[in-house]
Amino acid sequence: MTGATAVSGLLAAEVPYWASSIIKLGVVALVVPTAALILGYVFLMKMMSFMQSRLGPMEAGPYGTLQLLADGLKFLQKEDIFPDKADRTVFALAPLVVLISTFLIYVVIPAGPDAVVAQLDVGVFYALAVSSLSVVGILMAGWASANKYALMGGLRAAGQLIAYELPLVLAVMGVVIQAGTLDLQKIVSAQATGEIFGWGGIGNPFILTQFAGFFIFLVAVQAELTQPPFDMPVAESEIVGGYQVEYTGFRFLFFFMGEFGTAFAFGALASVLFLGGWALPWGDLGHWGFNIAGPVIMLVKVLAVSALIFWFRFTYPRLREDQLQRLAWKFLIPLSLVNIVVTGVFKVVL
Amino acid sequence: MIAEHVAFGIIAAVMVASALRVVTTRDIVHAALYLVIVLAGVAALFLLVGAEFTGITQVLIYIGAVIVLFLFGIMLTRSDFDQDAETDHKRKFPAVLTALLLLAVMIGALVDRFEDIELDPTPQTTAQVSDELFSQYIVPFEAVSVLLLAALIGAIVIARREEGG
Amino acid sequence: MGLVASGKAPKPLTKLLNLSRKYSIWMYQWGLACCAIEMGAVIGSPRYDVMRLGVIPFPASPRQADLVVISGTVTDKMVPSILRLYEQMPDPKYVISMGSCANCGGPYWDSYSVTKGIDQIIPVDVYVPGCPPRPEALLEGIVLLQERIGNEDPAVRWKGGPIVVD
Amino acid sequence: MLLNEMLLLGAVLFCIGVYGVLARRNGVLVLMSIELILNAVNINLIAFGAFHDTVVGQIFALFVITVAAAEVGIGLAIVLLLYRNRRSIDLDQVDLMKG
Amino acid sequence: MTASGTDQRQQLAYVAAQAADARLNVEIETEGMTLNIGPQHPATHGTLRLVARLDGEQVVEAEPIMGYMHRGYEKLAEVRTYPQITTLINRIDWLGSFANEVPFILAAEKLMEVEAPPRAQWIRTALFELSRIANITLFLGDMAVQLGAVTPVFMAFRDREFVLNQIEAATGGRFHPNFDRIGGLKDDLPRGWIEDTKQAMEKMRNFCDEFEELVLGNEIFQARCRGIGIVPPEVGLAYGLSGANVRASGVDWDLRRDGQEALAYDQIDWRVWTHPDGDSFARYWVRLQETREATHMVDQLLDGLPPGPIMAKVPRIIKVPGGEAYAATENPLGEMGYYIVSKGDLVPFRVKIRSASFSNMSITPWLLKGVYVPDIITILASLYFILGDIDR
Amino acid sequence: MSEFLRDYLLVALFLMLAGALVFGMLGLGSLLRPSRPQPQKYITYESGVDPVGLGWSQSNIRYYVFALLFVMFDVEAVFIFPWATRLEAYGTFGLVEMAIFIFILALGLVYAWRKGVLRWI
Amino acid sequence: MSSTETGADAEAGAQPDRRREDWADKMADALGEGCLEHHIIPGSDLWVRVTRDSWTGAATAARDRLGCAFFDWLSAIDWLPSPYGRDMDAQEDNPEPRAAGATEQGYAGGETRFQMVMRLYSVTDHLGITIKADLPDGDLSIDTLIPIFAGANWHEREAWEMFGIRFNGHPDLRNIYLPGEFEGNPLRKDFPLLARRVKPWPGIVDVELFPGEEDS
Amino acid sequence: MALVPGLIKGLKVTARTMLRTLFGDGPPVLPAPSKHAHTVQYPHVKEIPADRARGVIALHEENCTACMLCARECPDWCIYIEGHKYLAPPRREGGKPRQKNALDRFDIDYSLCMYCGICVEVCPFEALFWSPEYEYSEPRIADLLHDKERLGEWMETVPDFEPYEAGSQQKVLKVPR
Ligand code: SF4
Ligand code: SF4
Ligand code: SF4
Repeated sequence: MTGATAVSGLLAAEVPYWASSIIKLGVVALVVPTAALILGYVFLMKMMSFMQSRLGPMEAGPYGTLQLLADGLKFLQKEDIFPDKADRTVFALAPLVVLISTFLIYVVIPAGPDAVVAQLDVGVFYALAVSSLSVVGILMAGWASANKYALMGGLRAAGQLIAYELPLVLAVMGVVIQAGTLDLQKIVSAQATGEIFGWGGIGNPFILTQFAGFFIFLVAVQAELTQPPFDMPVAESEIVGGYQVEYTGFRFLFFFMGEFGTAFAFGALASVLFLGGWALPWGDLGHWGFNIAGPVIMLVKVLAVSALIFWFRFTYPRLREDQLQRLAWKFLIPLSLVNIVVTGVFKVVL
Repeated sequence: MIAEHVAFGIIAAVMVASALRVVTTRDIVHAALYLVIVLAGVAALFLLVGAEFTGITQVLIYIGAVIVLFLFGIMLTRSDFDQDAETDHKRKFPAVLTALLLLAVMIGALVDRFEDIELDPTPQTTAQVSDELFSQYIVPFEAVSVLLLAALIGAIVIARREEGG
Repeated sequence: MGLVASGKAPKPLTKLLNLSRKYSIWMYQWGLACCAIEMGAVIGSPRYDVMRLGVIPFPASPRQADLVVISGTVTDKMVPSILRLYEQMPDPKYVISMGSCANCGGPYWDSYSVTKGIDQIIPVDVYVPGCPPRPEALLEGIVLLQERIGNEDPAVRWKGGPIVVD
Repeated sequence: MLLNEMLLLGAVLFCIGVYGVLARRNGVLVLMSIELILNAVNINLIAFGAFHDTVVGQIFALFVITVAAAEVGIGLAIVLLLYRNRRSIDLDQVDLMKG
Repeated sequence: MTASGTDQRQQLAYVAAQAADARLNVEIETEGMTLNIGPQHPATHGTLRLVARLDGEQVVEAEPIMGYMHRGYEKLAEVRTYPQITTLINRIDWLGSFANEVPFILAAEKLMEVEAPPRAQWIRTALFELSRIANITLFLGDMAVQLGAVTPVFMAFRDREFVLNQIEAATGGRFHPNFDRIGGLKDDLPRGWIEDTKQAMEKMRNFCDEFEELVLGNEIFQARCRGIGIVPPEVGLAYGLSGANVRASGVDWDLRRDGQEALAYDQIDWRVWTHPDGDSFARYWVRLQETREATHMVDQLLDGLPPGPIMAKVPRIIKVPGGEAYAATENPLGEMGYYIVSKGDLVPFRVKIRSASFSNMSITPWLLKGVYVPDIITILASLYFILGDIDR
Repeated sequence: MSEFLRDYLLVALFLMLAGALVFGMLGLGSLLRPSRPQPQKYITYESGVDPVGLGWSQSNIRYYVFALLFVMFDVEAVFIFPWATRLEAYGTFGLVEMAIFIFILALGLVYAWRKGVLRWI
Repeated sequence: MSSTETGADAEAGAQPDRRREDWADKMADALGEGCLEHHIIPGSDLWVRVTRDSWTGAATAARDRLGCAFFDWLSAIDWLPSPYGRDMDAQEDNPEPRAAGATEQGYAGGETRFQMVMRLYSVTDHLGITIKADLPDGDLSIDTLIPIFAGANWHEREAWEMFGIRFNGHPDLRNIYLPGEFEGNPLRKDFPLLARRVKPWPGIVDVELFPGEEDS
Repeated sequence: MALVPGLIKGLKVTARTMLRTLFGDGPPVLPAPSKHAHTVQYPHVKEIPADRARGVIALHEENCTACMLCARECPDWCIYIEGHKYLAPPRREGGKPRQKNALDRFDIDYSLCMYCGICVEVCPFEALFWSPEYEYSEPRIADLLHDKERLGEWMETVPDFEPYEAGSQQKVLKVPR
């Protein structure tokens, strides 16, 4: 709707379209790497270390907070290697495709009544569609490296991503039925103002009524992100890092950023769809104050969801390829189909 | 309106160039990737004329799924990373001729007929699409499911046969 | 191209670059013999936890590694692989030779199948003595390496020689 | 946009697709060319839909996309089958197609 | 070393590498896809190389290529005196180092017809079990990490440190103690050691419990391991599998109980664990139980430690009388034995080292036929080998 | 330009942003990073030995079958989305329509299941 | 042999070892002429020497008649006294390398330079047996044991590499440890360790007599 | 797959470890810095290894008679000793001058040493001792050859021998200072 006024609400002044666009671009250009940094630091470095009763980075900056910055700067200085046999163009573009996929998801994620880049009518649908772009990037990387491990990893990754794309899409359907819209902002407000069987004390965060959906979504996200227990595409003990095997320096870091950026984006998507997004069930949703409080609320929720994702990651061994597909096709997809029908019935009957 | 025309021009140019590369490049993977560009261009065009839902569908189905299918197909049928098999017929002249003739005919038929009609890019919402689909086109809709089922079974049968053999 | 390689980079920039390399050393996880287990302890044992120092043992492929610790006996059969591993790592790259075996052949100095010292094949930046070196000894080696990285001259390093401290 | 611009673009894509179908002898590439053709058709559908200000264009495009997906699925399965049996997806060598 | 010198040597080594690879590749060039796993591969604990011919993700044929860690122990033993050999063989199975010395010393004692005093025997046995714990703990973590779980291996390393501390406090070496002597031990235990060791054993028992929850009970872990890599008992024995690998196939055989070597095992109360399944899970399970059993054994050994000297009377310069002797013990990896041929010299005439992993691994080509790529890892990890123990 | 298109213009801008980030970073890196060609550096990494047996096995048809299943269901999902937004309006009739649709496609899943193509091995 | 041993072995230590003698008899029975000699150390071990031709027969007999299902190991011994003096620490070569005939063999005798040794074990009786066979000097070959014990495969490859002994019928007799271009058989006594001969022994510079033998 | 119980237990274990690392067994108070991890933060805090740890060999030069025993028994041949004989003044008035050895060079090559301790054990004059020090990495391999001054410096770090566990009949020796 009012993409142009996104920031104006915040500043309580009319901001021209081009200015708001630039601000948004700037914000997101910062948010994606920052999100990757935060997740990487908080979870990959610190939470993992704590779970293993150690400390994680301590030397670079206080408590190692600058570790990932150092990593980034270090990777900038690494030599850029194209293997002889690699398909150079495709090899170079693959990380770009993955990164594009990540960036595009952020376009629709709302963090406040006006703090959204573009409020699309088909929000969820769009988010799911662009998130599926990364498959192409991964297949490109796997193919262009001209390396067996990479190709195997690429194929595995693609097979896995598409297998779990479906549960992801279908799990969202329950929310869409309940909210009756694809627009993420409306989904947020539907949750804030909703009622559970006539009781609206805490609104209706869909995690309560759509628990099956949330569960499927979470599992699917775990797989989409190729996190353990679904990390066969990058299994180092089997295929030494899979499609990333030939990537050096910053190109590698782009995959890394893509992975964690997407993790953050999916965490945000999950909190918008199931946890009520930026809103609180009390208070005036249109109030501009939510433009400031919203991002904070979102951040807390996203971190909670990511904590869950990474908790699984550090606890479980990985499944085998066939078990993974079996889980998707024989359990998650039927379950989500049933969930759709049941939700539909409730929606129509109630 | 100007901006839209410019956007259209850019998209169209990129699309045509990519489409040409699709049919001329010797590397199949490259062809598939050029196809991605064409498909993305199509999606952009859809958005440009306000067909939002179809545009996104184009991305989801074509780029996210069909292309993956293509890439799988390619990777499963190429035995080597740097093998360069012949992809084209030896003599392409008849093909060029046919295509050009067809183009001439169509241009002749279309250009004058719809001159200077400005398209109205009012967005058509998903709800509209849905309402139309579930009222007027309910029978084709159900037919689609049967079609998909048939395709599924057909493909599985074919794939299975091959596995046994 | 090659602002740093040509040596024209301003001093503060090189300092910053050195700092980042110092605190971000991705270590290829690969062990050879007994010493590898002590290296494993350095990586894996919470008591030592090398990640604290910014030495991150993630990469499974040499393409993303900065440091390789040659930890253990190097046999003649292994030499080609080690050489290739080293060459496949992108510059700038560092090598720590850990344990008597890698330093000099160690207990197998007279064996018919053991290479007498990894420095015959690749340039080594730090030698850690011991058989096996205690994990702390390796940590000390890493700290020493970090110190030297912090003070090195990238322009020289970019050409591939061992660390030169100015 | 002008309607005829859209239609022209569709026509060009269509012809490129036709050329691909005729000139290529690699099974997968032929399928890709068919995709081009179908997309050209979709462009026309959408353009006319916008012209008449109706969503029917979109609905037909959706159906076409569906059919295209099914077609690719089956087509590629056949190509794979060919490959399995003959170690090649060169359509010239497929006697089967020549009758 | 000058840079140009390095470059030259690099050139030479490079040429040699090319030649070696070319030769090897001719040897194993096959149709279909050939996958190299190792020698630089995180899955192979170092430097085993596995060449697997694949059909899709299925293994048609897999062959381990060894020798990347071959250090020529048997030859070196022919030019080293007995004390020098004792310290050298620490490094065969580098995780269970003290356990390497024991069978060698026992074989030499057999030839010299001396016997260590009881206190020495008991301490030997206790240290033997400590090395077993130190060794298998790492296996428990490592197999989990091979299957993709990162956390267990850290816990394994964490708790293993307690055991290593004790080994170091007693022998002076974390890995390579060189503590056993013909006729006894190098030194007695330092004061307070027994108390600390018992605490460490308590921690290890905690560790075992934690692992039963974290790894063994995990459904994903079970799904990955159950039914994978089944070794039938007859096949296992014919391939020379020993230790937990055959006990997991239901063979009730443990050299600690059934062997004839003079150690204190018959004076304490313990049991041999077996599992009927013979798959990867069974092997893991048996090893976990053995670790816990070992902690109990150490406790008992320390409680019953007899007073007395720790060294029998042996000459200062050791010359072993002529003869042949074979002594084997149940090492963490399986049966490890030394066959010593002596001619009465300062150095043995021939030492044949029977190492467990060598035989344990020889079953892999048989076992890997027809499995899927991810299962290669499970099977290799569950067979548990140490490169030094294979290649020697 | 309409609001609608402006939103999508933003999408396009983001696309470029990603590109700018990638190329910017790589450009910056090229100022800093060394380049030191060595003969073995560009050989494909394969566990430290020469790559052997170039043939990539083509037999892994299972990937394809799963991809195919995915495409079919993805198309299905596309049709469910508009329906889901408007279910309230359609009521029971819409519910039945969709139930049939899902049921028919589920038949496909069942067929695949029964035929054993969902078994990886 | 040791007081801590249990049961049958401890008793057997004092008197002739019935069980091992029984085993030796069974082997002799099964192989007939092929069984040359045996040697028993009561309570400790049993050696049986067979002819080269009965090598596989001995393995089969041990497996089937004695119940030795466990293949322990297989190797060889080179009985040639090292031509490098007492050991390789010696700085000069042995002035007169002794003739092959002058070598002294170990338990259960032997005549030739190379002797095969194999050890089998019974996991039910908990007894082991060491079987030896001599290889004629001119023809270092013997039948493979793979059909009987599949595990012999690698052991035989090792023996081939280390001693140069050929195993008839072995499917895949290649180097197992050393790189392909390696020359020589390291475990033969006449294989020199070059590093030891090149590096001067640091203990050679004698500045003082041994402690305790101090001259006044 | 029978889901759930095992998976949940696993989660419990990791969560417990994390909490314990952060807060020890006490209440969860933030900020909870590094106190409860098992980590010893090496360059800042240094653990003292066990007294018997074999870190580096120290030479008590006064005791060494250059008898070469250690150099001979060393399996790695990594001890290099040179000495010369000289006549020391007689111990008692009017006695004959005694022949003694002076130590010119005593080097241990730590890049080769396998830390077996044989030299320490065989030395009949108690001139060699183990010190648990371990921090002597070098960027140049030649610097790993410690000469007798450097070896002598290590003497300060040699700990006293520990008493033995009850039931032992060993005698506790003394370190010469
Ligand atoms: S230096 Fe010692 S501990 Fe290290 S690998 Fe060599 S023998 Fe093993
Ligand atoms: S510790 Fe062993 S290797 Fe080192 S100098 Fe002493 S005797 Fe030689
Ligand atoms: S250190 Fe001891 S053994 Fe070595 S030369 Fe000196 S006195 Fe002799």
